[in-house]
Amino acid sequence: MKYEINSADQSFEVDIQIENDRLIIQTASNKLTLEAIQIHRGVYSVLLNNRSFVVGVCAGNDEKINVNGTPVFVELLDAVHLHLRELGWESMQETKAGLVCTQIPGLITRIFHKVGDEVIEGEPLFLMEAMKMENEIKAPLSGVIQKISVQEGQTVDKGTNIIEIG
Amino acid sequence: MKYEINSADQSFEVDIQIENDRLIIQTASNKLTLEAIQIHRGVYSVLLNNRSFVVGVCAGNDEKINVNGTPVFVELLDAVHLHLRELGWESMQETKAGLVCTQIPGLITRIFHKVGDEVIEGEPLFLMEAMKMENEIKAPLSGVIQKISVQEGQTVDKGTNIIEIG
Amino acid sequence: MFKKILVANRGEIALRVMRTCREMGIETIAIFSEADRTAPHVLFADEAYLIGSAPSSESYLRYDKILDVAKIAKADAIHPGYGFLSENTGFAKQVTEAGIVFIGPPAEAIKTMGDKTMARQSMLQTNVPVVPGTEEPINDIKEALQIAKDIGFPVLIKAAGGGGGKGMRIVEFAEEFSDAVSRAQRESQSAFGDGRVYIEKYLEEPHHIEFQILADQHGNIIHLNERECSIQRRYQKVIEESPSPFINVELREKMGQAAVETARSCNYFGAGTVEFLVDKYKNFYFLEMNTRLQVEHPVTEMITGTDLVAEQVRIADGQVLSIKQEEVTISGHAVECRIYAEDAAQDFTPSTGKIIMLQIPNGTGTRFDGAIRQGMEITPYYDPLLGKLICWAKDRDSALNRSERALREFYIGGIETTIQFCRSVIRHPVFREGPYDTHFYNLYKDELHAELTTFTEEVLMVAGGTLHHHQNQTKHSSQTTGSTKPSRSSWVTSQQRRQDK
Amino acid sequence: MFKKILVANRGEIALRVMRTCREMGIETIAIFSEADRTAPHVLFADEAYLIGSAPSSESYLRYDKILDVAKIAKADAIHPGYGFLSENTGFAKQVTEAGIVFIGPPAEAIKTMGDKTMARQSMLQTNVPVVPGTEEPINDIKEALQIAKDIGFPVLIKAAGGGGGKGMRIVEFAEEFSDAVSRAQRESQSAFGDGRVYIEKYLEEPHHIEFQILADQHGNIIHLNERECSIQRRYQKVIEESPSPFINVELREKMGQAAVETARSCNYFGAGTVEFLVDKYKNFYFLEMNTRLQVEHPVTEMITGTDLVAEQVRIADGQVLSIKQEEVTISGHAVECRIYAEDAAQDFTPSTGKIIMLQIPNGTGTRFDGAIRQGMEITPYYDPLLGKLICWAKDRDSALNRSERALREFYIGGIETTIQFCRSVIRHPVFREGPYDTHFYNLYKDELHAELTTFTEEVLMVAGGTLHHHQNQTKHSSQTTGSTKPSRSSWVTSQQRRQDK
Repeated sequence: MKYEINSADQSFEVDIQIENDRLIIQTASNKLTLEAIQIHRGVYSVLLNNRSFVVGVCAGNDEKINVNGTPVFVELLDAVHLHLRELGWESMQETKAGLVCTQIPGLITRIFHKVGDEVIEGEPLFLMEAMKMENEIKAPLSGVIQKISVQEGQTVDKGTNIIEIG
Repeated sequence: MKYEINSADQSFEVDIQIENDRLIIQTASNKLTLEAIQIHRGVYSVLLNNRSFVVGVCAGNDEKINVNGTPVFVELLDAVHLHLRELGWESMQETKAGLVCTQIPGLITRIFHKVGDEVIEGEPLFLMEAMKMENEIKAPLSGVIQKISVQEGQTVDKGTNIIEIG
Repeated sequence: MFKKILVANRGEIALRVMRTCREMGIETIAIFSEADRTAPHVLFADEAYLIGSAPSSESYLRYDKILDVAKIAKADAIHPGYGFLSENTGFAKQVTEAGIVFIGPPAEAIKTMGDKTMARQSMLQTNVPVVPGTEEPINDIKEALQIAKDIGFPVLIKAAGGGGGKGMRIVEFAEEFSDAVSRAQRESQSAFGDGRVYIEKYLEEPHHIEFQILADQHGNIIHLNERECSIQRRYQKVIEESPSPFINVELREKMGQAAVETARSCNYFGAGTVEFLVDKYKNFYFLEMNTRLQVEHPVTEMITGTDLVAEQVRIADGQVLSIKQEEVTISGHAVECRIYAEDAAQDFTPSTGKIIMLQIPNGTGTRFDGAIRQGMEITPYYDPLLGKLICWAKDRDSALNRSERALREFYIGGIETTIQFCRSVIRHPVFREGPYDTHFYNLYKDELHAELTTFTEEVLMVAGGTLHHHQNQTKHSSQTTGSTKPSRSSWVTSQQRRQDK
Repeated sequence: MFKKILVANRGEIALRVMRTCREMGIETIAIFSEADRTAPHVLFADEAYLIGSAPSSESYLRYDKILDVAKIAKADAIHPGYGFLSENTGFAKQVTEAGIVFIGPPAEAIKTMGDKTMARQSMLQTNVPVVPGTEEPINDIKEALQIAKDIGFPVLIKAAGGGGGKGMRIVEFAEEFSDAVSRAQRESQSAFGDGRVYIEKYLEEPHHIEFQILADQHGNIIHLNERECSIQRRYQKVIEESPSPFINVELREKMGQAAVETARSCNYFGAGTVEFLVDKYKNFYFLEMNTRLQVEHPVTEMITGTDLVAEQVRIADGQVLSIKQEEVTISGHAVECRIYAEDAAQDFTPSTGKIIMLQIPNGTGTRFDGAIRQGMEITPYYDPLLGKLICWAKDRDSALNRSERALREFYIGGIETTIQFCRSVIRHPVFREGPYDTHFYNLYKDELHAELTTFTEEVLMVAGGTLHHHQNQTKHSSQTTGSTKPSRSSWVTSQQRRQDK
């Protein structure tokens, strides 16, 4: 089956065949054998043409793969996703990038804006205290604030929606 | 509820009351509070009157408790078991002690006896090779060999019945 | 000698102190918050007492409760570790008044040296050179701005009540000054319960070099050489080493004497650290004195063969120092990498979650002072330091090779850590070369982070292939894992990440 | 320097060797059997190749397959570790003939010294004293019995083809002799693929003391002091230390020279160990020379600051020794405890199973050379050594205190280990005192084991209470654990255990 493997500015087209714990990966220039044996939930011992790796696939974040301790960002697009992308679905999703949510639990100590404010990319949006540190969260893109879902002084969980920029 | 805690030559009568993760243990001379929080399957962080312990309860062998890394043999008899013991059930079980089984998997390299042989306690019964070592297994008690369940050269799993002495 | 010591701390330093206590035959008492019931320091200790809820202000900073425990548990002495109450004069006094030994300097020395502005004032009476700056904490913001202008921007705003980069700000322009001061005050208040901050001249191309000292209660004071601490991000140390690749024998001698003089000036006893800034012409200035054990103390232990915690305990017990200045030598080279639960690629955002897999490096010359365990939850309540990897070898090059090997071997799955960031620093040619200064991180930030986000084709095939295999497996056995959530569109997150940069 | 090294071994020693290779910038190649697909040495290596099924004879001893891998993977050199093929002349020769460097002594030296009887014959030509015994492997059992009678019982039967106590028997009476010989031959055949055994005089109150030597290919030979290895059970070392508490400076000098002379007599190069027996009058006798790295090499590394594997690699590369004899010093004291998967209370029966929880000690002066991981299965196929805990400190007393602290901190749940047994030895007053001999274990066996089976009321309450809590919990949530087997009568096992004693 055909896939596209993407990371930062690199992209490869590959063909993957599965035989039990083995994958045969055909790239433009190379044929690779990958054997992945689970050693712990979500952690694999991988041999790629006899090269040895320990690879962790995180629970909530499948695109961030831990290879020998290094976090590697990778996306794996199958035929369906590739087709959706051709139909322009990707650009539709881009507006969603204006939704700022928390990466860790913490206390919202200050919010610098109100709904309707115009913000430029990189401008501070709010302050959050976590692990004894004050973290300044910046705008991921320029736009107008559509929604603010929390108040100053509120304790929030990981993944809470805070501000939406439209 | 009343229990008897036994180990080697020691024996205590205790009364145990449970309140969630806490046990109140009343001994003849003392009232103890034990709090046990599971930190891993079968492994507990225990505070006994503020004394701190890491305690492991083995899967297949509940009487062998690992306390701060030390294997502790203990038996805990509740009212039912105490009553059964009074009825003489314990002595009935003793005949079963003549059944010799393997503690680890390995290769039976030699059997010194045949059915009907008389053996004395401590006399070698058979040789087993495991982890590159030759292990000599001795008779747990004196008696006549009733049954031999394996042959020389046979590979056996842990817990296999080898010889029964009657 | 003491029979029982209460360690008024948590995390790796609590474990570090308890290890030495146990080796000395002294029983250890842990205190813990509700969030730390099964934390490693609780599991290690002989006794453990709950003292309050998760926030430090309700537990690890509550010295009334800690003193109560000390009395109930019949502790002979209290070791404060670093952070929390370690530089709190009030605590030290109350401990002593309760008839319990405080394992640290006399309260008077903490007061003088623990307070950065008083320390500066005190040092101006000695021959030890001091960095230009305010001598009082900032009260009037306008007056402070004038002083800052007189010194000349850039200036540093620093917390009077604590160290470790918390509450610290560098200000380049006058218009940013007042906002920076108020933020530093808030952060300092939250970290140390003391919102006072002061201003200092920002030296160019400075090296942060500190000296470990030991002083007994009989007037003997020695230094145990320097630690080079110039690799910092967010004004917080990440990698330290000893000896420093920047200074030479003569400078070591001069600075060591200055460190001893500093300690003598405040009638110090116990372990302490005198921090200096050294400019590119090898002029050095007194920066501050930390009247406690430092995070990075192990590099000194490795090259001198001493156990600094054991020395602290012996000094507190009234014993004479076990070594003389002339017996202190430098054997080999040691490097410490701090492993934080932080996402280096996301500007060191703290990372919380469960450690799903843990592999700690080991072998010759490889030490890890930490407090983590597989299956453990990293909570957002405390400092994100998971532990420190300290590697020793015969020379600097071998120690760096060993650090790189050990960092590669280190595997913490489930949360983000600074392991890879430390590797990038150690592989960097300028760091390898040696005499780097405190600007290292800002100068080479982009290169360091590029290494964290650029991968070979081989690594990408491994990542992509394993992801595919994993998705395939979980698809086929959906009842075994609880996380078979419907395949979330893979590229949304990926997009978001790109825009976060 | 080599670009790639194949490590022809498994377990802790494979990991130990690979760590140093990686620090030297050399790529590592692992080989593995079907039982070891996810073993730590496979996970650590840069490359890993399957070479056969679980039994060693089908994998780790198959040197044809290992050579094939070396060629395919383009290895420049092969490190054999200890055990397996490390003292196999045929393997060393074939490696060299294939144009690959064998990291070990020349085949001729392995042949002379690796074979215990040839070694004895060869040493009779030197000034080094030798223990009386047979000079040829036993062929004729009657003739051998006569020799044994001439030497005088008790005698030792030892394997000619390997060490580590395998195939070794002590025979006290003439009537037990022939049976003991045949059992030793079988065990030796199974362990080393070589069934030859020989006889040796059994010295009274002997100390087993060995010297580490290093020799380059340019005729330089040095020794790195002794290791005291008298704590043995089943003729196998359990705890080793350096320096020895028994010998003094003069004896060290004399024995060190004898060790160097031994190495010179067979044109040795590489790392090697010359083993001696020292009687209570401090007479010493050559016992054997091990032409490879020893299990207990780390204690030497700790007190001398050398990396013996790095030295092996440099020597194999043709380099000159990096240190001279006069630069070799003794700094502090080091103790090694071997952690075996064995049930000490059941006469050291090997223990297999899954490691359900693992906590490896760490901190100042604490090193663990092992190859284990939480969740890993310990199989019955290989040596039960899980790893070695090595503790260093300034003096012997501190090193023992540190060992005791670290052993207490060590937690391996799910299998039986020798952790507690090592603790009992280290706490024993005779061991603490110092000059113990090889009879230590047999003399104090009962005391050591009593400590393993006698518990305080507090510990019994903890054990009983937690057991109760656990049973209660699993009863209430039977679907979460798979092991809610009907409560097996608690006292049957307990009975059996008592009768097993």
